[in-house]
Amino acid sequence: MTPLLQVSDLRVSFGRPRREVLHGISFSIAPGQRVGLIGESGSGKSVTALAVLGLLSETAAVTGSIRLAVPDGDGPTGRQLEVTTATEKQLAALRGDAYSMIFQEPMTALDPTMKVGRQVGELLGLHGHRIPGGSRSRVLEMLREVDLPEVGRIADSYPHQLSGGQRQRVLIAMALVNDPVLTICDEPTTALDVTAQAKVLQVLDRHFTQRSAATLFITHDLAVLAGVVDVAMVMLEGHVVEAGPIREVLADPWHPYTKGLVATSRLELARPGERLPTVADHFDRSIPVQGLREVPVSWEHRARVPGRPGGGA
Amino acid sequence: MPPRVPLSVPLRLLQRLGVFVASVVVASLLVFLVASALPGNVAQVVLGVQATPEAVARLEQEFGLDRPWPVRYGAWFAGLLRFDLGRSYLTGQPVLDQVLPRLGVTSWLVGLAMVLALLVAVPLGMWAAVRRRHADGFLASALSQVGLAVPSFWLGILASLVFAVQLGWFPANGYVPLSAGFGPWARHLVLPVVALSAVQSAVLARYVRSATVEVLHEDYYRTARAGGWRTVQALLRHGLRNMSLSVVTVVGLQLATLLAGAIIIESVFALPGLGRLLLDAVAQRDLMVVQGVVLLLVVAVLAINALVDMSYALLDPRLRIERGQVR
Amino acid sequence: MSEQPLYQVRDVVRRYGHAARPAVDHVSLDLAAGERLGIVGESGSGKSTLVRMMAALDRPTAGSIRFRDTEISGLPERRLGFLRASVQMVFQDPRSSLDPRMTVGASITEPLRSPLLRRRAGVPADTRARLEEVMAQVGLDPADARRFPHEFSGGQRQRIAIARALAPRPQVLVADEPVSALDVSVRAQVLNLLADLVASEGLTLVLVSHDLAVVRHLCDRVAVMSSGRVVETGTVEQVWSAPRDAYTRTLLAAVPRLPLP
Amino acid sequence: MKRAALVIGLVLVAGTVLTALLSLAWTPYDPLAVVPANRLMGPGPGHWLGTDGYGIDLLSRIMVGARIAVLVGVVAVAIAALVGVPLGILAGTAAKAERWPRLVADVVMRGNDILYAFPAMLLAILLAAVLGGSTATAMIAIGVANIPPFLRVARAATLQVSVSDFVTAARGAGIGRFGIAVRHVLPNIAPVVAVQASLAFGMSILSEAALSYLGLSTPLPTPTWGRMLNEAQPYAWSDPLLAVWPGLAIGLAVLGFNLLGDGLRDLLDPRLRESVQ
Repeated sequence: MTPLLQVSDLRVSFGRPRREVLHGISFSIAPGQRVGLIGESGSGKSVTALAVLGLLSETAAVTGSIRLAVPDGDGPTGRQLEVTTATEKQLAALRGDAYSMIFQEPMTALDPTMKVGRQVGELLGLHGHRIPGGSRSRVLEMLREVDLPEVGRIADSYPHQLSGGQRQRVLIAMALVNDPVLTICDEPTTALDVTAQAKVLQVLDRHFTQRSAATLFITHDLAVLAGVVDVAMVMLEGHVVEAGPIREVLADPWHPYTKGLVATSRLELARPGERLPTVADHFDRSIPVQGLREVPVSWEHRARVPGRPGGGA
Repeated sequence: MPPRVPLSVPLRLLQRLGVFVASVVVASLLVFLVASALPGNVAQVVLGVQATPEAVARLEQEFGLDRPWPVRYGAWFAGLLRFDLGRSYLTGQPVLDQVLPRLGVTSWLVGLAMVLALLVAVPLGMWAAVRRRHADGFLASALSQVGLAVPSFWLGILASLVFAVQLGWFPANGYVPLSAGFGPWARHLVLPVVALSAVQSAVLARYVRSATVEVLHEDYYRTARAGGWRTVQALLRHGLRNMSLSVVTVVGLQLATLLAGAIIIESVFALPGLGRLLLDAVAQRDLMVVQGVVLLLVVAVLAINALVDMSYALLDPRLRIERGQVR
Repeated sequence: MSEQPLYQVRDVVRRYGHAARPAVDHVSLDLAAGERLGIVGESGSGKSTLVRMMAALDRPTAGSIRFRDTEISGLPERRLGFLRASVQMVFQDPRSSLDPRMTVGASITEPLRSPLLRRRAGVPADTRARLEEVMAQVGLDPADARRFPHEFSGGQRQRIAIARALAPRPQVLVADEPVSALDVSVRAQVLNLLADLVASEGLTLVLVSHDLAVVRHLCDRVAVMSSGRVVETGTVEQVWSAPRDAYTRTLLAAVPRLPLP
Repeated sequence: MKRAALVIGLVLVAGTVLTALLSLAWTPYDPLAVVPANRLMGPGPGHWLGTDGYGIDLLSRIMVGARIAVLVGVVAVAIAALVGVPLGILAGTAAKAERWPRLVADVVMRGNDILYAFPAMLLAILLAAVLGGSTATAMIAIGVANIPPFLRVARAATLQVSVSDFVTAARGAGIGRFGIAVRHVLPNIAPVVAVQASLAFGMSILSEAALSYLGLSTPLPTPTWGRMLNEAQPYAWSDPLLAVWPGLAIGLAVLGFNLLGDGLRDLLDPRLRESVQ
């Protein structure tokens, strides 16, 4: 099957003199596949996310190739769009429709002067989807789908009247309202409290499962990733240093950085008073990072992590 | 969701109205103190150094200038409440009688210049922001940068040099009221309005540009683009209303400088407006006229700014709620 | 805790402006010298406001906070020297808690040079020697004292902030979410550092966190806060293994954990 | 491109200031000496920019005009900054306080809003009506009229700094309000104040030119750029260049200060710097 997203040798650099922040990464995402991207701040994971939908600022120089499959109303067409050379018009037609994105900061990501219901609804009209029963009913349905209470009142609220967790769920509703085949989630829960985070993760997981939708899920928190994705890439200083099924990565990390990350994420395993395991125990930062040249272009679509509801596509 | 107490819009408007009234009182006191209470004898200033003591005494008597300043201020302010700006020390004529016929000229000049400036500045500033990394956007920025550095009266002089003196398209000076016909009226106003608005458009265009650049960096703009709006669509749909808040503030604040500019442009084009009246009064040391006209202009600016603030309550939903969590 | 506690917090309320409900709502707790207390809750639970009031960086609307038997809630700034010398705070985000235009050395020694703390018994007088000492203690090169915060990584900046808190030899360290703004990869290092310092300096610790696993590691006792109130207190092990309050259980369940190996 | 603007700005500003300084020691001709035989000479080798209606060398007059422009600018910006910045810091630090400090801050800001309604032109007209036009009137009027933007900028920057944890940390370290204002707030708002000063300097040159055009500033016989424009108007038909030179001088000087201010802002704006990362 044609992958939805095919990235090869992607390099991004900024500034003058040029400073490369992404050093040639390659991966692909198949329909229904859930791919995680983990890394610390400055590792290049957000740059990757923005590059995929062509949302990097004009100052970024992008080389390599990013191909998005172009579906029509009925499904795949076999056509692909090269993002690095596409026009704004071509990209805009895919964004928010077949491909959508959720960002980290819910407090500022909504237009403060527009009621949230309208912000969700205008994306329906934008991509020309005719909704039986009108867009208002679809908006309310969508808000219900992300587990918001009193959807009528929320739809008529301005963003500042909602809590952070509620705003993030509105943003998720916006991202999912056109039933995308792939959603890029860039640290969608980092700014949220743990209970709001749990809710958001539950909503996302349910949606991906019900719709057999794919995701590229970006986070710095290994524990969050473990519950959401099938396969994962570990990024470090603009390189992918490890990739594979999430269970295998967690059970048997190969790269020293990943080993450290897994060890330090199991805070609750250390006995109180005992020294906590750190990344530095496993990984020496002074050694130059070597990236994987090629992440397996077709990851085996593996069975899901045990204990999670639903089945794969 | 934490419960919030919505503050009624009328209450907010009333509060702003109170601030406006207080501001007018303070401003009038300020004007009065500078014009009439600075050390020195008002009658002496008005009549000049050669005036005989008898003449000075007569003037003081006639206008009650021998009273202490708080009393004089009280009398003046009481008059203001009845739309009485006082009487000229020189002619004894009510100041208002001199103001009224000139109000139209200045109002047209300032109003039209502001409208023209907005019509030029908003598209120019947005263009300069969106295309800021391209040659044309840079050119638009450079243009407003140059416009900002040019004195409006110099532009007026050059414009009358070229379009009035050399080409003869428009009259170089003078004014005809609108009642004398639209054509002549407009022909007399074209050059002054253009000269006055040119600098103003440059100022506004720069604000619009930076407000637009700010929107381009906002998360909600990125959200809109990720939702499938194209650059310009996202800007118009989600940026314009957010920008309008800061731009409207600037328009209010710029009004004061626009009035100052109008005074000088009236002088360049010999328009019989308030500026002309003011400068003539300064030349003749007619303090009551100066005091009255200055206060009139200041109150106009304060009033417009009060209206701008009140319009916020309608433009920005965050202000309709008391102490929302948004900064 | 048979002795008089170090801190006595009684019925403290903090209300901001016309907010519908107080940020801190009738909270009472004791803290004994040498005790390590964790305060757990989500944003808006009032946990930060509470510790800021304990550090006299905010004032209660009502109620009493006594430190060593002195009521601190009504004291003017100039009479708080005894508290400032004894209680020091580490903030969440070292990008914000260090002045970008001040050298690291100047930031760390700021408490030593302040008019309130200078020449107070127990506060080190030799500024330079103390600077080198605390920088070494937190694992920084004293030669870096002349550099500026932006030249350091997030983890290093938090070490600088910890060094500043240690400088006046305080008895109590208040740490408000000290690792939640840091990358996961350096969190454990900073937590280990805090644990070592608390042990070696015999500090009394107040640690604020949203993650009970973090608190469990550094504290003996924990208070769980929600909507401005303390909903559960107890020893860490007891709350960790058998939470009584429904909210505590929700909170514990909500923190994602890696599947066991 | 941004650097280029900054460099051009610096060059123009340096040019203006150096010309003003040079005019104290040397001008090609006496800027006041009327030489009827030389009136209205066009630009040429003897008089680079030509002469005016009195036969006075224009270049010399423009050089002396630069002196007045710079002098008024320096004094006006100093007045505006010395009043506006401390009040702005006060209003900014007290804005989040309760009870009376908050009240003081509110009063300061209301007063500032009122002052916004008094442009330099109106203040100068008021002062000139009472005291007569002079360089001092212009300096005071322009200085006072420029207080509000300084106050506003300083307050906004202070507000931003005061919510930083490092200010709270300083309190926790036992530093008082005044110490915090001097040690933490001032250094952190200095860059925005510098930017504002540069822009205000440009504005004050424009205002001075307008005032002296109207005869409300430096009295005769000292040449100023504004007065030169006024004197050039009767010759607009026959000798338009007379009106071009002083206008160019004003334009270039103001452009210089504006470019310098913008360049500084771009250089100092942390968001522009960090957007690369």
